[in-house]
This record gives sequence, C-alpha cells and structure tokens, in this order.
Amino acid sequence: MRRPIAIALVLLSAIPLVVAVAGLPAHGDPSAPVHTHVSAHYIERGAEEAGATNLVTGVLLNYRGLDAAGEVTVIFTALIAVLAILLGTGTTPESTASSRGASDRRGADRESTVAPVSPIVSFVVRLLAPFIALYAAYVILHGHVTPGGGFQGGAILAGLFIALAMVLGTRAMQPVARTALAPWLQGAAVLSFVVVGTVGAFLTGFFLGFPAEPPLHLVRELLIIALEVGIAIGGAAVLATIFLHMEAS
Amino acid sequence: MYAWPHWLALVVMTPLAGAALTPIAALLDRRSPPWWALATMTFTSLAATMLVLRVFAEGPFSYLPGGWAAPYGVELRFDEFSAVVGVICLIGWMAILFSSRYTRSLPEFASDRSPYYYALLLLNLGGMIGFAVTGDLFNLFVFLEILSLSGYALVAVGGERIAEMAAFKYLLMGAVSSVLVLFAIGFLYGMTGTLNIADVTARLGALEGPTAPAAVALALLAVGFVTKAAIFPLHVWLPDAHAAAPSPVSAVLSGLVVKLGVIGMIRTYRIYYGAGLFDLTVLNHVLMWLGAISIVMGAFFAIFQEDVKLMLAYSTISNIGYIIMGLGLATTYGVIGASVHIFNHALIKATLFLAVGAIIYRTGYRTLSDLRGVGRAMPLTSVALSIGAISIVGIPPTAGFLCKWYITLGAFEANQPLFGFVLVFGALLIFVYYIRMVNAFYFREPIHAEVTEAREVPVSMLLPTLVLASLCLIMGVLGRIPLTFIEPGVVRLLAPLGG
Amino acid sequence: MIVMLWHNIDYVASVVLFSIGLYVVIAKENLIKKFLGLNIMETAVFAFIIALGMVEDGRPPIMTGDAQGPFASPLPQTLVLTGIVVAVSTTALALTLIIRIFRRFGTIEANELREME
Amino acid sequence: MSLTFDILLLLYLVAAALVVAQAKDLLAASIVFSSYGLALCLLWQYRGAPDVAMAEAAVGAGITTVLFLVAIGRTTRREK
Repeated sequence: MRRPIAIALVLLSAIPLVVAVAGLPAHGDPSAPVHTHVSAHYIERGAEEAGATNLVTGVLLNYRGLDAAGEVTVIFTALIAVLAILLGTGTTPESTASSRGASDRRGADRESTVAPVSPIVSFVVRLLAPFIALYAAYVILHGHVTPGGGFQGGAILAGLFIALAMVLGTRAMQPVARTALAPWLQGAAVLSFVVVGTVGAFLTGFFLGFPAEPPLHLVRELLIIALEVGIAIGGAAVLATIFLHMEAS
Repeated sequence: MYAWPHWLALVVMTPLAGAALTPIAALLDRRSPPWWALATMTFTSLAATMLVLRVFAEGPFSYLPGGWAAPYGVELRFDEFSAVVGVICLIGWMAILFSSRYTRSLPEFASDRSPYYYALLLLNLGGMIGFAVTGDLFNLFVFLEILSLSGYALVAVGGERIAEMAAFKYLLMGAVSSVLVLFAIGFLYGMTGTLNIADVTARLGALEGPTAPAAVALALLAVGFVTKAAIFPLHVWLPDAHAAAPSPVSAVLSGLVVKLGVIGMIRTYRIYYGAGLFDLTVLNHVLMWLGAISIVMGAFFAIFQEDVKLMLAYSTISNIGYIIMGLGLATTYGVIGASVHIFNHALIKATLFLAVGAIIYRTGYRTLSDLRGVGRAMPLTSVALSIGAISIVGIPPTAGFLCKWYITLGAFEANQPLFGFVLVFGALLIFVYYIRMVNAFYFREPIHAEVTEAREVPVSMLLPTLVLASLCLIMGVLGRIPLTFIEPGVVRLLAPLGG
Repeated sequence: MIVMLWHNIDYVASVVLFSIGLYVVIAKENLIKKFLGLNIMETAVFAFIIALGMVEDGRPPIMTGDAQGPFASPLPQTLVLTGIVVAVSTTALALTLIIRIFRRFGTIEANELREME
Repeated sequence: MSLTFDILLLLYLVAAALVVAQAKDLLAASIVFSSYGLALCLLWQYRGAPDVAMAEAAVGAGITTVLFLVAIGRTTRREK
C-alpha cells in the first residue's frame, strides 16, 4: 500500500528534477554563472582581501562570517536540544554513573559501548591518540593556509574523544564532561564569534569585520586563528557531549 | 538614536549569545536562567524597537556584516515584513516570563533541564529574528535550521506521553522540507552564481537559456515553506506538535514559528515577482485552493476536538490558510491583509495558548468537558481567553477583524468571489468552535472539584496573558497603523505585476 | 537532452541519490531507516552543490604562491561545509528522540507506533 | 581514466544507497552508509574540494555513523 504511493511520489519529484538539471549550465563549464560572478571575485581578490590562502576558509569566516556564526549556532542548538530532552529522565551520564547496577537492564556492559573492544583495537587507539591530536591541531591552526579548518579539526578531536571513550569506557571520560568548564567549552564556538565579531566592529566599524590594512595583517590572522580555535573547541565539545549523553541514555 | 547601524547586527546576535551564556549563568546560580533569558530578550526588544522605528521613518535598510558589499558578503536587510521581529520579541518575552512558573508543573521537567529550556527558547527566537532580517538565501537556510531544530526540541521538552512522537513527526517533515529548500537554493545558485536575494532577483530576470531549473526551484521552495507553514496537505505534523508542547512553547510555535514559513514564501515571491521569468498564476491558484481547504478543514477539525490545545492547534491551520490565501490572491488588499494577519494572529494565538496554559496549570485538565465552569473560578484568565476568542473570529473592534476584512476585499478585488465566501464561511465555523468553548467555560456546571477550587494564576503568568489580550483589543482599535505600515512593502512586492 | 544529461552525469547521480533517499523516508516504517534515508537525501544535495562549483580540470581553491588555475569555486564548498554541520545536528537530535521513543513505547516502527497512539 | 573513475564512484554511491535502502539489518545499513560517506569524500577530494572531503570523512562517515550505531545499540537492530 505504502510502496506504490512512495514510488509514485518519488517519480513525480524525480522527473522535474532531471529536466531541471538538464537545463543547468553544463557541468564543469568555466563560463557558467557560478564561476564568473561572485566566485571569480573570490578567486581573483580573495586571498589578499580575506587574509586566508585557503579560500574556503576565507569565504567561510570572512566574507560570509554570519553564515559560519549560524553554523556553529546550529550545532550548539543540537547539543542544547539533546540535553533538554535527555536530562531529567534519569539517564544522564552522571546519574547512570552513580546508580549503576540498581535497576539497569544492561548495567553490566556499560563499559563497552557499541561492541566489546579487543585489546588490539584498544592498543592501537591509545598508541595513535597523541598523533591524531597533533594532526587535529595542525588542521585547526593551519586551516587558513591548507585544507582543513576549525570545524574539521574539531570533528577529528571529537572522533578521538569518542574512540578513547569506547576503549577506556565512558566512565573514564566523565570527569572531563562534568567540570564547571564544560558549558564554556560547549559555547566556545558561538562565544568566539561574538567576541571576534565585536572586536572587529571596534576595529573596522562592521560586526564580524576583519581589518584589511597591511599594518594590521597580523591582527587579522590572529582573529582568524582565534575563530578557528573557538570553532574547533566548541565543535569538539558539542559532538563529544552529544555522544556521551546518547551513549548513557 | 535609531539611526545607529549596529542595531541590526545586535538584534540577531544578542539572543544567540544569550543562549550560549544561559548554561553558564545556570552554573553560577541555578535559578538565574529565566531572568537571564528575560534580560536578553529585553535588550533584543530594545534593538527591535529601534529597527521598526527606523524602517517606519526611512524605509528598508541594510547592514553588511564584515563590511563586504552585497553579493560578496552576507547582507542583512530590514524591510517592512522584517518588522515581525517586533512581535517575535514581544511574544518571546511574554512566553519566557510565563515559563518561569509554568515549567515547574511539567512532568519530567527536572530543574537541571531548565537552563537548556530557556537556551532553546532564545535560540528559537534568535533563529526567527535572523530568518526575518537576512537578505541572503543561504543565510536564510542557516537561520531556518536554527529555528527548526530548536522548535523540534521544544515540542519534546515538556515530557507529555506523545511529545517525543510529535516532535519526531515534526522533525522528519521539517528536515525533508529543509532539504528541499537547500536544493532550491542550489538550483538558484547554479543559475545565477550568487546568493544575495536582490542579486538573484536581478540576475534571474536577465537570464538567458532554459527556465526549467528556476521553475523547479520555485516548486521546491514553495513545498518547503508550505510544509513549514503547515498548509494542507502538509499540515499533518502540526496538531500533535502544538498540542503536546508546553503551553508557552505552543504560543511561540503557533504564534510565530509557522509564520516564518509564510515569511519564506514572501521572500520567494519577492524573487520570482521581481525576476518576472514567468507568470505565477498557477502557483497562486494552487495556494488559494490549498488555503481555502486549510481554512475549512482546520476549522472543521477544531469543532470536533475535545482537547482545548488540539482545538487551538487546528485553528492555527485554519488561520494560516487565511494568510496563504491572501498571498495567493496577489492583490494589494489581499497581501496587506495577509501580512497584517501574520502579526495579529501571532498576538491572538499567543493570548489563547497562554490563557489555556494558565488554566491547565491550575486545574490539570485540558478537555472541554473537564474544564466546565472554569470561567467563574479564574475570571481574569477567562476574560483574556474570551478576548482572544472573539478576536480570532474577527468580530470588530478586535485585532482579527481588519485583516480578515482586507483579505475578503482582496478576494473580491481579484474577482474570486468564491474565495470570498470561503473566508466568510471559515469565520462562521471558527465562531462555532469558540462558542463551544465559551459555553463550556461559563455556562456549564463544573464536574471537577479542582475546577471550582482553582484560583487565579500568579502574576508572572497572569501579566503576560492580560497584556497580550489587551493588545488584541488595542490592535483592533488602532488597526490602521499596521496596515499603513506594511503597505509600502506590499506595493513594492507587487509592483512588478504592474497593477 | 540525453547528451545534456550525459555531460551533467554528476547532477543526474545527485537526483538519483535524492530520489532513493526520499523513497526510504516515505516508504520505510523504521524510524532509524527513515533517518538513514534523510541523510542520503542531504548528502545528495551536497553532492549537487559541490558539482555546481566544479570546473573542468579544477584545482582546490588554495592560493599558494605557484598555484595555477582553473580553480574550483570556493563558495559552494563553504555552503556544503555548513550543510554537513546542519545534517549531523539534525541526525543527533533525531536519534535522541528515537531512543526516547523506544524507551517509552518499546518499538521504533512507525506503523506500530501509530496504533499505540 | 578520469571519466571511468567518476562513473565507478557514482555507480558505487548509487549501489550503496540502494543497499542502505533495502538492508533489513540496520547495523549493516549504517556501515554501508559510512562507506557511502567515504566514497563521497573520495569524489570530493578528487573534485577539488579537499576541505569538504575532510569534513565529510570526519563527520559524515565518522561521527554520524557512530551516532547511528549508538542509537541502534539503544534500540533495535532489525527492521521489521
């Protein structure tokens, strides 16, 4: 019953979409509007105007800074949403850690999360952890020059945290998640945009502005790095906290 | 004072920053989140007041974050329709104040959930404000996601039995519609190479080559925003979500969040009317019919609801039908009526949901038969409820009258008398279900002791309800002001149609 | 038109993936499956937007000293970066809700849930 | 060479999406979805979008999959 309706609906939407994509400028055509209008300006002037060799970072943080501010707010919203739904249901990491074994259906295998962890995996994760962290730091701090950036690095950090949580057991991670520092870390991305944006407003007269005059190039680079670090910390903290809370529920 | 340019950046960033700081404020003092949220919204309201004053005095204006000229950076653009931020701030402020007491009665609402509840409200309000003031398509999508994600979570936060189900249904339909909007933005970007709404309009107008992608993008945007606005047949998520949410959240969701779908439609119209690529008569007709069906169906379902909140939720569908129909009429009267109804229905529906929330808070019941006779026990709240009820029917001199009158005028202006009759018929149906409510509350004997013993709610809940109710009356008397305020915006929107 | 489609094979692939995702969202009853479908839809749109920004023999838009064009357009890439963040946020919230629904009702099949409601 | 690689990757994407759509075992579907994300990551790396490829590898293929696995662990593995 449901399948024919679904197939009909999907076809109904797919046919116009195919017609529409056939009407777009040819794929990879350098004379398409995508390449001749706004992007052409970015490619021609971007590196010098925005202060980032990696134009993606330049566009994301400088030209379209408000988008990036919205982006980090979206993921912060996800964290707040997950916490608002899970807290108070007796399934927070704190409460399960304290009331373990009481009436918990699978209290016994709390330590191993998704699957039992083999010693080899455990060893490799622990061995690689510092190198992954180092790589993440490189991706974050060098993101305005080479591929990468705050969010990618933050995601790598969060992935490292999750891998460690699986190997060491989530309980070992609780002290990290429960500090008074946690809300600061989780809000770091949004707050760094507010701070850098305000500093920019004082320096350039525009919210989220970056000074472009040559004497202030160092300031501009510092502000961009500050944003990258803020995004990385915020992103990593948010993703890791979401994982911990879903894991404990 | 209002000429200071940074108000526009502040009105967007303040609620978001406030939300990020709410959990930190809770760390310092567990009871601070509501007051912190109120302070944030107070400041945001100040900024919003300045912006509305400025647009009244000078017409639309822009702010360029980062100082990049329009197509290269994101542009914030405040026009007459953006003035909805005033209502967002007002209702948001009232809902937060109302919540400070109300949330104590929620099941599962442990105190450690409270900072996240207020942070979500602030994010929701901030997302709506950003959505209303941005002049950039992709930025529109980002703010749409902030307000949608926080909206889904706010539905579930109350801990009602079906709350999570309702939230998931809302999330699934909302997420699909967001993907459609993003797809449409991709098409528009692929055709024009730009994301700024004004620039997209201009370049789409000068387009050479096939127009099929633009047409499909229009269809995707329309489906996406109509889903967000809960128009038949994409309304199915709304009743459960708005009924299961805590009452102050329902006031925000029903009064404001669905309206942002309509604002999205207005932005879409702006692009396509402005570009003049093709005649939009077909889309307008589809919208008028869907609006008409929503009006009648929403009102009909509302009549048969026992649960007061479900009844209000269905009445929202009916009223969004009015707004969408007004937009579809594409006449000056119709669109003015629709735009003002965005503001007025927000006030009215917030009044109703807060009043009902107050009643539920005191009695613990939410069906008409259980609540018999509550009008005598809680006189002030019930007066507010009645004012909301007569406003939503559209009886003069309340806020609902003028805009519905204008939409009806628009229907006749557009030579669509049939829709004019649907509008009047819808008003009659709405009258029936509010009569049912007033009858149950005032003229029936109570069957529960809790109802007879119910006292008036505390000031923090009574004040928002009464203020909003009196605004329903004031906006009815001063109804001309919003109409003249919005008129230049509507004239500019419809100018390319050459009428 | 067929020739057009062959040249735009990336776009067509996106539409195909989008349709598969939409089918899963509509037709499958399992809530987690629905969300896998939604993720496929989202990634399909991302692939579409990235394909828009691609240029014949394009290089990454990184302006180190000796880099020679043509460069892929940086703007679609920033859009997709934001889009990926939005997608993971939506997924996290949805899965949390699914876990709570399972706790309350003991099932995550939409048809069984409808009966219980 | 480039076109072959293109077509192969796109075919793999479609095949993986179909497997995700049809698999009854949610765990298998999630893992295939992860490989789908990695294929996309390859495609984008190759299309001159290394930043997005990196984000997709870390988030789309990594963290999203982990979240799915956690959710499956907390609910049920079989689709009815």
